[in-house]
Amino acid sequence: MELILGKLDDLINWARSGSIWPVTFGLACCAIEMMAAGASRNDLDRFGIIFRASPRQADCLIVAGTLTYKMAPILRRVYDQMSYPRWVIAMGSCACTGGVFRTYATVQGVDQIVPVDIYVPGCPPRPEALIEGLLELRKKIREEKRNWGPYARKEIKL
Amino acid sequence: MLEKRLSSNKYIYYPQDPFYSPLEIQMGPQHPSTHGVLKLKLLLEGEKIIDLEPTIGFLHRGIEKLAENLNYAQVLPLTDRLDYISAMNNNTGYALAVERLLGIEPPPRGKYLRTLVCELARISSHLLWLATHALDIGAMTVFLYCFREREEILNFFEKICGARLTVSYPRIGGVRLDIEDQVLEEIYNFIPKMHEKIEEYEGLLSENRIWLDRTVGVGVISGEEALAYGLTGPSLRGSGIAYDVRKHFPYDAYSEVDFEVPIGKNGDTYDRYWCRLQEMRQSLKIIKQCIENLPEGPVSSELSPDLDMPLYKRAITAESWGESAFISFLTESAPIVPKGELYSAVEGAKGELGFYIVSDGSGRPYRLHIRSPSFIHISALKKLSHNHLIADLVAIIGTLDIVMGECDR
Amino acid sequence: MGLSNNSLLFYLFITFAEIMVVLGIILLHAAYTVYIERKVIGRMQARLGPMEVGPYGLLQPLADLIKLLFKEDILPRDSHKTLFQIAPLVLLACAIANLSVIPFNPSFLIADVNLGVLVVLALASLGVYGIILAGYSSGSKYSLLGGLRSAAQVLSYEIPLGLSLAGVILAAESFSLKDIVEAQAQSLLGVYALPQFLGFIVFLICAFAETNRAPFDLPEAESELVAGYITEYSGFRMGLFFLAEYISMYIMSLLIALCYLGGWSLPWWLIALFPFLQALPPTLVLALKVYFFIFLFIWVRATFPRYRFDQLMSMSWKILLPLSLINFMWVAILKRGGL
Amino acid sequence: MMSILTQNQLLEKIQNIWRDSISEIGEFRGQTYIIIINKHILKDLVKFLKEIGFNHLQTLTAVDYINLDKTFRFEVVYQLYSLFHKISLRLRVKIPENEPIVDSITELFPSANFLEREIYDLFGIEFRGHPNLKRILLPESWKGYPLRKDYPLEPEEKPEEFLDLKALNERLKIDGIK
Amino acid sequence: MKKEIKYLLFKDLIKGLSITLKNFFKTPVTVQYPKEKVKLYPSFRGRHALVRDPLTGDAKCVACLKCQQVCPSRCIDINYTTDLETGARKLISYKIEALRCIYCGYCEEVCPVGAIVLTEWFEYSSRNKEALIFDKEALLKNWDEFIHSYPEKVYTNKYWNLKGIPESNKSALKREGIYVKIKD
Repeated sequence: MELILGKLDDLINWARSGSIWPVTFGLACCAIEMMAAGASRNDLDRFGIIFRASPRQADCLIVAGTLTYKMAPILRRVYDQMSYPRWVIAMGSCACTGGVFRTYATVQGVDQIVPVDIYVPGCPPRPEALIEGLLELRKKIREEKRNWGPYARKEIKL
Repeated sequence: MLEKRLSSNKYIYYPQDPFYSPLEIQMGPQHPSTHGVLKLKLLLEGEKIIDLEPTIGFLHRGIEKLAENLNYAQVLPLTDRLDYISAMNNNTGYALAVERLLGIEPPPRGKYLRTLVCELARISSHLLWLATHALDIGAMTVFLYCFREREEILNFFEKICGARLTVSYPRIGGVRLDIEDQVLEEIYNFIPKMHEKIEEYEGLLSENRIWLDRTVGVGVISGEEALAYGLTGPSLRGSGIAYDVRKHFPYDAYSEVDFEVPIGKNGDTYDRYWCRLQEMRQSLKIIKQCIENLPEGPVSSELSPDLDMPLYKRAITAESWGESAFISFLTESAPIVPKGELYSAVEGAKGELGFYIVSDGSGRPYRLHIRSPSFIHISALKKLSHNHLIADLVAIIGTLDIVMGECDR
Repeated sequence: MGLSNNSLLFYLFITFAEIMVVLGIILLHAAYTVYIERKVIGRMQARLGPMEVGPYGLLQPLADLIKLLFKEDILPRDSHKTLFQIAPLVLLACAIANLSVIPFNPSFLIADVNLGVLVVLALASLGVYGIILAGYSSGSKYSLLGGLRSAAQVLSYEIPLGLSLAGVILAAESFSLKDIVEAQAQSLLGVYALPQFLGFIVFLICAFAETNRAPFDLPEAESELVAGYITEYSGFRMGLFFLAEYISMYIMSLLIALCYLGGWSLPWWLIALFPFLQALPPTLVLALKVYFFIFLFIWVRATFPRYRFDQLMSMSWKILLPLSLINFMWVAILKRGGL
Repeated sequence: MMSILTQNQLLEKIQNIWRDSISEIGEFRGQTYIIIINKHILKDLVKFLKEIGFNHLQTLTAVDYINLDKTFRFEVVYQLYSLFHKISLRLRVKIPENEPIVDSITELFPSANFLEREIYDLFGIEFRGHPNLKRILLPESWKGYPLRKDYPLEPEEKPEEFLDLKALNERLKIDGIK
Repeated sequence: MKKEIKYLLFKDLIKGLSITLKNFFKTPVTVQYPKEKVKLYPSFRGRHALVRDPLTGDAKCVACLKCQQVCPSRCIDINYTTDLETGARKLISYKIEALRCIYCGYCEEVCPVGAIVLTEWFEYSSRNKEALIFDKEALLKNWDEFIHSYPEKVYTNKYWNLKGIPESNKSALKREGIYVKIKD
């Protein structure tokens, strides 16, 4: 039994890791490198990664750029709109810690408001670094267990 | 009147039709075609826009306040993050402002190199504009073609200074380091290739009937109005006014190179598109001249204080991290910054990029104001998109070439 | 009694088997068209397309499918729950039902109705309900706009589409697709695309619009309406929309191939030029024609910008409709002349 | 058509009309500035300048001189340029702390619309006659004016909305919900 | 008239289609990143490292704090002790918060002895934040990792010895040029 479930785990994780659809959530400079990662030279499509405009259809949220207090509720809303299972990549210094912008307006790290899976350093990280982060996410997805789909989401009680 | 209606969130129903109510749509900040984090509140009648209110500030990072707490050299990397698509222009603009404040001037080689990289950055910025503009209108292939060439320019940047976007290459008093001859040669060989590629984009778009249908007569603004609304750069020149900071207030090597300022006629989206394409050609021309006439010598002024700006003890409000750093190290030999204030502008890729610096004589700017073209262009959005359809709005946002990092600062 | 019962059972079994075969083939095709599209567009854009999932990315559609199956199916709070759930099924059912009247070779046809063309047209209009329902029930303004756009678009392109097909029907004197192909093979030029060139072009443009493909992909125009009527859909229901889109792409290609390019038959002059072509099996001939049009769909998507909504409508009513009428009259004249 | 003015002619003209309201006409690094103490003349002056051909408002900003100038805390700066005369001119309007109000020039230069809102947002200087004066860069619920010198770079208190989100995130993290 | 004929013949559309078709048969420009290594140009500003002095085996840093001062994002934290007799400083800890860094390269530029370097290494994304706060040991390890695959015998960084900058603007060591000998 364990063996079969394990195999099923492998299959689902393989499928998930093979088609990570990030939502286009470009905020600042890193968004340009994110676009460059999707463009001809680096071509995220090779890994089955295509950008979806609607968060409902996305698996992964790449926070690319500085998050400000004004934008924070929107980030959380986009994250809440995403369907389960979902992952978050914090791309670049600003998203990870706030970077150089230690000011009144900037959130010091997106992990304060959404759980972050992968931190990609760089300012901005070059497209290959983002790809490396996505591959790291792929590894992480493949290590998951019994995280099956539609019914695995726990009810959020507020 | 209309603004009141928007802010009160209650529609005034037209008396003649009791069932009439315009549709209100929040477009953005997370929307694929708002170029970042612009939010537009639209009031639609069918698909026609009857009112529009832009909300900005989602990327307001407080650069101006932060600059007051850093010294002149440390502000330079912040300017990279303004208009992150053409960071070279921002760096140059800021460096130029501080140079004018200090009364120093870079050596000729430094000037030429700055001009060279600025024009490369302008091309890369226009390529990104064309890419996103075409993608908004639905031509997805142009997007990828433009990025293909942009990658090459970014490679040049990487070879020159080791970073792709946030370069910090132009410095107060010149540039950071000299360029290698091999890289110069590569850039020189890139010029004819780039000309060919521009032809390719034109082949895909300029004559295409769908492109013409989508851009001609969309977002028309006359020259006088454009000036009053503060449009600058290619957005203004599309309306037929040849205002270019490179010609009106020449800086760096622009007075020594020969180039034309392309202007449009009708002031619509197509003319602005045409102007930018021509500008790319002109930029290539400038680059060619810069490489051919590049003088020898140092690239940075000897008087340049650069990283050895006098540092005074800074007030620390952050956590204790790095507190020991601020034991002050005063370099006695560094030139003293004069008191005064000045406004200095450069022709950024988007328009006139100005820096207003107030100096109180210390090593830090007392006040740094950045006149960002995108910020002012957004205020013209309402005027441009009145009575157009949503699809046109997307084209108009594209044609203004907005970068939110610069807009919100 | 027993005999007739048996034959009925046998008939049902055969039909069921046929349906399964057709469905299987078409679903597989539709899934792999996504892959082909990504590959072809990738090459046109100087990149590679899927490479890493399976050899040359061949398992990509499978991975997408499994992932979507195990994804959460969100019911938005503001949506009309029932309609929201059935909308993709309506669209998909309408798309698949089309296949029942389409002949794949001279002998294989699930339901040989003699009004085949009309069934296809009717089902295509019915499919709009799926889109409108999806747009309306989502409770999102973007979806609503997408749904409305799509409804208006499909309805107004239905008319030139039907009218240009009327030319074909007039020339073949039959509503059955099988008869059209046969009549076409015996006609003077072997294909209707040549004498009815105008109708062919109109039909082609309408086919792009009917399937909501670029340059008429307004309902899901990413840069304007996020994802149009599928904005609020997640998980497998979104996959169903995709499937329906690609199946309808196949159906349109099949229709063009059958009605204008002679279906599984090749024109006599082509065979006269290249006699070896006669050896090709009929299904393959049809498939090649269909693949050409699929390629065209993808090619056009990679090349052209998107039309604006009002331009799209005016094109339908002001250009395509008169043209299809002219075509119809032209066919009538030809028919009168005995050609 | 008007004849092209030189800078001196222009300054003379201005001085003749508004002699009392102008405290200083100076130059720094080749840039001319006019310091105005009587803020009420501003709109007339800008109107006059626009009529004689200053058609490009390069920038509009404010400075907080709390450390340097005790009587007039703020200064609103107008940088104008004439494409016709090819002269640029800077107007520096002194504004006291107790009455941070100045006339809006949005009617004359629509481009001032956002710039004035920005100053209102970051400095708290009000513009009389502005069509839509509200915060632009910061959220509407923001307290304080960040670019004033007495506003810290990193204030201790964070916006309430953000704190709510943070608390929510913490809670979900404890529950193990992603 | 000519224009209209062109319009009716779909010449513009055919031109566009031919361009995309032409590109269909060209080789793609894609670099298959994890399989093919990307070519990084010298002095790319990537992961931080402290140069291990081949003579002493320790960091070259002299705790002058210049990097800490000049860092715009204040991501460097240095602790040191001063020898009371000689006045020489000794490094106790050196910490860089890599996620705070903006990779401007000021630190390597300002360092008088060429002790800190931003290596050409960009693959270091992590699942937790703590792993990306580099202390002295981690920074020295970064250097070892980087230099292990470095092809040449002598390492020098563009920013240690800025080309084209007037000599008077450089520190004494930098005028002579700083390099690290890796292999014999």
